[in-house]
Amino acid sequence: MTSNESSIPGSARKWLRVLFATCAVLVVADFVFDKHPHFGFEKLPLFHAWFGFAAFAFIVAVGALLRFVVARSEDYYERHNGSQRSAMPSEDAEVEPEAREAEDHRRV
Amino acid sequence: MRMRENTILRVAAKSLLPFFFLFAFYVQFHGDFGPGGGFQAGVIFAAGVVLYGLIYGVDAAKAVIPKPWVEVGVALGVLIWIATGVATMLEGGRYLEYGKLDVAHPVHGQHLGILFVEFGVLMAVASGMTLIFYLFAERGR
Amino acid sequence: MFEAVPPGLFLVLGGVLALFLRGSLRSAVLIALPILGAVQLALLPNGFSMQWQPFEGYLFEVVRVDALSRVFGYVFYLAALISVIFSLHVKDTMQQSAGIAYAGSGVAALFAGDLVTLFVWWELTAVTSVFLILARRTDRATRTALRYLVVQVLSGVLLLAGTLLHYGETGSLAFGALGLGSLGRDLIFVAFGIKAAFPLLNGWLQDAYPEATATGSVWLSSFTTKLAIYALARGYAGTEILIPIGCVMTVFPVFFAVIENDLRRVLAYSLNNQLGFMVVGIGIGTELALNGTAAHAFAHILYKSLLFMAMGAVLYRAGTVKASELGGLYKSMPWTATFCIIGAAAISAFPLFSGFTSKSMILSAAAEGHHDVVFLILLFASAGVLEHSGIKIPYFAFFAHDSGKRPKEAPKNMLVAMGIAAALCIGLGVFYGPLYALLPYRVDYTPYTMAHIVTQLQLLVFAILAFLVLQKLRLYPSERRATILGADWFYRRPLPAIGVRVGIACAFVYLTLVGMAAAITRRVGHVLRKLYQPPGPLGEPWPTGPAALVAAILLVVYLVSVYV
Amino acid sequence: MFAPLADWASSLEALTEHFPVLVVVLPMLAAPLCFLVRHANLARAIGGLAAVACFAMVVQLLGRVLDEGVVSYRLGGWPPPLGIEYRYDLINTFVALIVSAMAAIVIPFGQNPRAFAVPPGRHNVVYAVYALCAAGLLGMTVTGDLFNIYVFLEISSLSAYTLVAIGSERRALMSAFSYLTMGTIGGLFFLIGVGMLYQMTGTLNIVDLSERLADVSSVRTLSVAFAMLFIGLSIKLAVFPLHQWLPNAYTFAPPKVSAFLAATATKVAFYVMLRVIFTIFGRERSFEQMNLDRILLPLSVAAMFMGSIAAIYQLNIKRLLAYSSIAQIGYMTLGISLNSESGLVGGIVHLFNHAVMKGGLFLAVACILFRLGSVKIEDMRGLGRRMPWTMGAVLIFGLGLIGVPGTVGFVSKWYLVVGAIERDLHVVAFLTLVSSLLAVVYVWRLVEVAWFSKASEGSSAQTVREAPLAMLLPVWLLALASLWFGISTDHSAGIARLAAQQLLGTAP
Repeated sequence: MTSNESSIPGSARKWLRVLFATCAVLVVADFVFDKHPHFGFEKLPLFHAWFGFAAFAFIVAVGALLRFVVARSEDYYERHNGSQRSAMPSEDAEVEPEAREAEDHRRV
Repeated sequence: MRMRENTILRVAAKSLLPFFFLFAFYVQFHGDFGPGGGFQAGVIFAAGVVLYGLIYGVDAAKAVIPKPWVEVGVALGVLIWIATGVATMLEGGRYLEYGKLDVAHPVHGQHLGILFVEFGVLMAVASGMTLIFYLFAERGR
Repeated sequence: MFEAVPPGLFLVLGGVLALFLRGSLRSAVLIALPILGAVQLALLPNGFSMQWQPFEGYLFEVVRVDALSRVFGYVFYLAALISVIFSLHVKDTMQQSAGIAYAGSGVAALFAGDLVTLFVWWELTAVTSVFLILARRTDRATRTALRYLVVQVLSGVLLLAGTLLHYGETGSLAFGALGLGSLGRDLIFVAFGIKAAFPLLNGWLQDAYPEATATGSVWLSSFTTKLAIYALARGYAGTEILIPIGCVMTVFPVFFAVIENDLRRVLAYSLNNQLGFMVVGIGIGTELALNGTAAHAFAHILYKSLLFMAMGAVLYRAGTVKASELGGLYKSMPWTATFCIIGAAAISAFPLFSGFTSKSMILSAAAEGHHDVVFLILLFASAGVLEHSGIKIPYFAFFAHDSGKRPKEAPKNMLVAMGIAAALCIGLGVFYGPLYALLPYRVDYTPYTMAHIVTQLQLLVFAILAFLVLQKLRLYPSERRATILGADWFYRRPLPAIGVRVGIACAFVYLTLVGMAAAITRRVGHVLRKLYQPPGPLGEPWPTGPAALVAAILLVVYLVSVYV
Repeated sequence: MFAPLADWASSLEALTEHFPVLVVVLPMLAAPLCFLVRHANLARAIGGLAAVACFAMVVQLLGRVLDEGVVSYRLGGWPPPLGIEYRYDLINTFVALIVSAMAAIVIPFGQNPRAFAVPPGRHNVVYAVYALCAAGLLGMTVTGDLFNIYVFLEISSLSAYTLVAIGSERRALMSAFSYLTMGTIGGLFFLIGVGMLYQMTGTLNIVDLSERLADVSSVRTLSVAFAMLFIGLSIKLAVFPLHQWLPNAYTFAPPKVSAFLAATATKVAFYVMLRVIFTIFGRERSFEQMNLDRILLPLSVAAMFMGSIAAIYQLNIKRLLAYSSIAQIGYMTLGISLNSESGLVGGIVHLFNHAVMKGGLFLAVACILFRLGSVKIEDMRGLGRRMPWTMGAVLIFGLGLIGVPGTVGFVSKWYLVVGAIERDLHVVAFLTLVSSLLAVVYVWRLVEVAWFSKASEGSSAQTVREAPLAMLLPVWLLALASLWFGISTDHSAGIARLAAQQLLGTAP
């Protein structure tokens, strides 16, 4: 499953335009309004804008790397529970979606 | 019951009985001034009944003083004693404050109170003792 | 009459009562309980105190109402009401009863004026809440529930141990400002820290909340951790070490949330991150910061339960909340999607939403205290919040690629509950006056300055831009089925492994001892039975003769003992 | 038109003056009346009314005592050392409250006709004896005259023997006889003690006696008198090892009688013991000269253990409760022997608490016997499902016996342990806690049988119904009381503390 569809539907296109417009307005606003900066770094032009962009990108990048370290297959804990598991087979690990769905309806 | 045939005992007992009861009442009324009172009198009174029962048989005794009377007597005796105390309270005194029974002559009231109370005690004790005798006598049968 | 009952006790008793009720009467009682509670709280003045002195010299302050506990109290009742409505359709009566009793003990803990009372309710929140996980009735949930209970009870035990040490030191049981510096108070700090999900103590949160039932996690998200925040604010306001702890809490969950597949677990990470903001606020400890913490807790409970409700509705209808199995649900669940987006906007602190009016107080407090690094970290974490809660949750659940699932819209009661929460998220963002009026200290703060709005929007909008760019470049990590190891790994994997070896050794020694003890016990039991079981000499009264003799002997013995 | 009302008010006020004596007179009056009416329900109404009225009067008196201090009433208007005086201070008003409350609970509520050997037409006798017993116990409690105590002791004891003997169990008569023998020996010891004191001082009024004893130098006679009184009362109180009359008496008496006697008779004996030790002889003489703690402390600890262990092995629930009572009496006497204020508070408050718990338990047993027809623990399998309210109450009382926080039992154990620690008797404190664990065992036996085991096939435990409301009501009243006084201790432990201070002479 890839992340997104290459063809963007029309309604989404509209929202994209709104977003870009907002970005533009905010860039202009940055120079119009006084920001009452507390710290030196806040005086940098468009500090919050690029900080937000960078932070987001950084988080996603680190997250992607983190996946190599901490991601395990879905039944990781169940698989390694050893004898305990064989005694009590887990119902929830890899059940048919339909079955689980039905079951969840019953329980939830 | 051989005793019933024993004439001497029967006659002696019968002639003694009035003195039993007389003595009982003597002890009862003497209790106002000296040793004596309802408790002792009651026992003596009951002794008379017991003697009669022993000589003439329990049934004969019961014919004279029926068991239900005795039972009621116990309760009534206690009741009289307590009621006297309550009466003094109703007259505005303390519990058993006999003086209040005759407000005009407290000393007379004292006598009256003691008389009632001792009568109640006599009745309760005499009936109680007789009752115990009856109950024991019944058990043997 | 109201004053005679400690706040929260209504709910606990009502929960028990509800077990015996059925149908609409039960629903009415359940809904009435939190409302009744809130009314009672409104009637109690600040400074109200109810004391219990069971023994000379031990004074327990069972109820103590002041501004700080009051603000938490109201939001707890509000959350309880919303959660009740959300779970009205549930047929499993145990869940609602456990939930309302859990909320009640949480409220009662807020108003505990001494540490022993706090401990009692503290433990009761643990005991009642575990049913919300058990109610899932799967094997996996049962094991999770056990782990959860162990950690929660451990927190309670630490609290009790700390309390006793503290009492030994100072002779006081009062729950006021404690501060670190003695073993007792440090233990209490750790006890609070466990429930507040401090770094490395947070495993239970990500472990347990996603395993609860669809409605259970809504209950869970509101009370336990916020109770801990309250307790920290009461006992450790201004404790410096809380600032770095809070910073770590805000940052680290963010990375884990990016790659987590289970959306309710994403919310659990996000919850942890939000707690970080509050912990930082407590650490700064100024009036503005504490106000911010209280306000943020208030707003947070509402939008976090809104998000958990949205995911609960998805779980209920679609049977899963795995990002990899969802997508495109907005077509058939438009209301849920809308409410979810409102919640997402609130947690991301968009202007006009509740997160904005509360979180910016903490940021301003950091700025006023000239904590520049802290400020940057919080700013960074804000971008992180937007990433996982603002975008990931609604995007993967309701939009993204179409999973083809077309579940029905959520049941009415769920929609009503979500609607109330959503309305409050917007309401508190626009009319923040009443909330500010409730805060423990006088508020002299205006959230809506042009500078605030512009900088906040810049941060958020450009972060969204980053998301779009990354998506376009196909750099955004795709959702993938996986288990993400968190702090719970430590006690789920290595600890049991070590435990097994130690356990075998212990078991050997133990069994030997038990064997010996059992043999001795059997022998003793045999003798006792012979002596005491009715025909035995001590199990039956003696005949009158010997009994009277004993009395005579005792008299002699006593008199002799007096004269000798 | 308001004159009659005013009249009423003033006569009511005049009546209030007589409450101190009416507390005894009313049940005494009710007894012969019950006997005379010869109708069970009428007698029940009379006895019940008298008991309830007594309770109300004692409550009023307690208020007065708390406000004004000692309330004294002179019988016949004679001044105290000469005449008899009814004297209410905190400790005996507190005990009178317990006695009258138990009477008010036990007498009016439905008696089980099967429990009595008396033919159905004569049940009025039962109420007469109840009322007489209550009158005797109340008289013992409130009188300020030592000989009067003896008289009332005999009245209450004789009626208690009758109550035990009236039970329909075959062995009731034998156990009543054994009770009578031991009780008479106890009464005799007491009487000898009283006689010696009279011989030395020439007075029988307790207050007067305590003052005159201060000048008495003949230590030897005094010690013997003390020992006589102490042993005599120990028999009445069933202090280990003088308890032999108790298990059978409680076992074979009708359960309601056991409830009444367990909650009142031993309690009043305990009160008289307190009176003798602390008021007449005084703390100093009792403990320093007579070394009371040297004998009472080991006996108390032994009672705690022997009673509890014996309770564990019993097969009959009434016997179990009877042995548990012996252990609980051990806690009470432990409170005396600790010779400290906290200890004494523990003893006194346990007197109250034990009355509530044991009274309630025996009343619950009455429910069980009524429905199940058996009091064997074996037969109670699975009874929890059939009689949830009864067994639920048993559980609550059981928790109290163990001393779980939130129940009355906890409060008394707390004070006892604190008292022991104050006197540096850490071993005793520890043993007190250990003996609580023994209580866990015998309570658990009941719980396990009632809730965790299945009724055996065909047993009547499978089919019985819950006890009737009239029988459950008093049980639950006491169960709620045992919870209420476990949480709100102002009225139990608070009064006990004041009473202890009064007894020790340390009252502020």
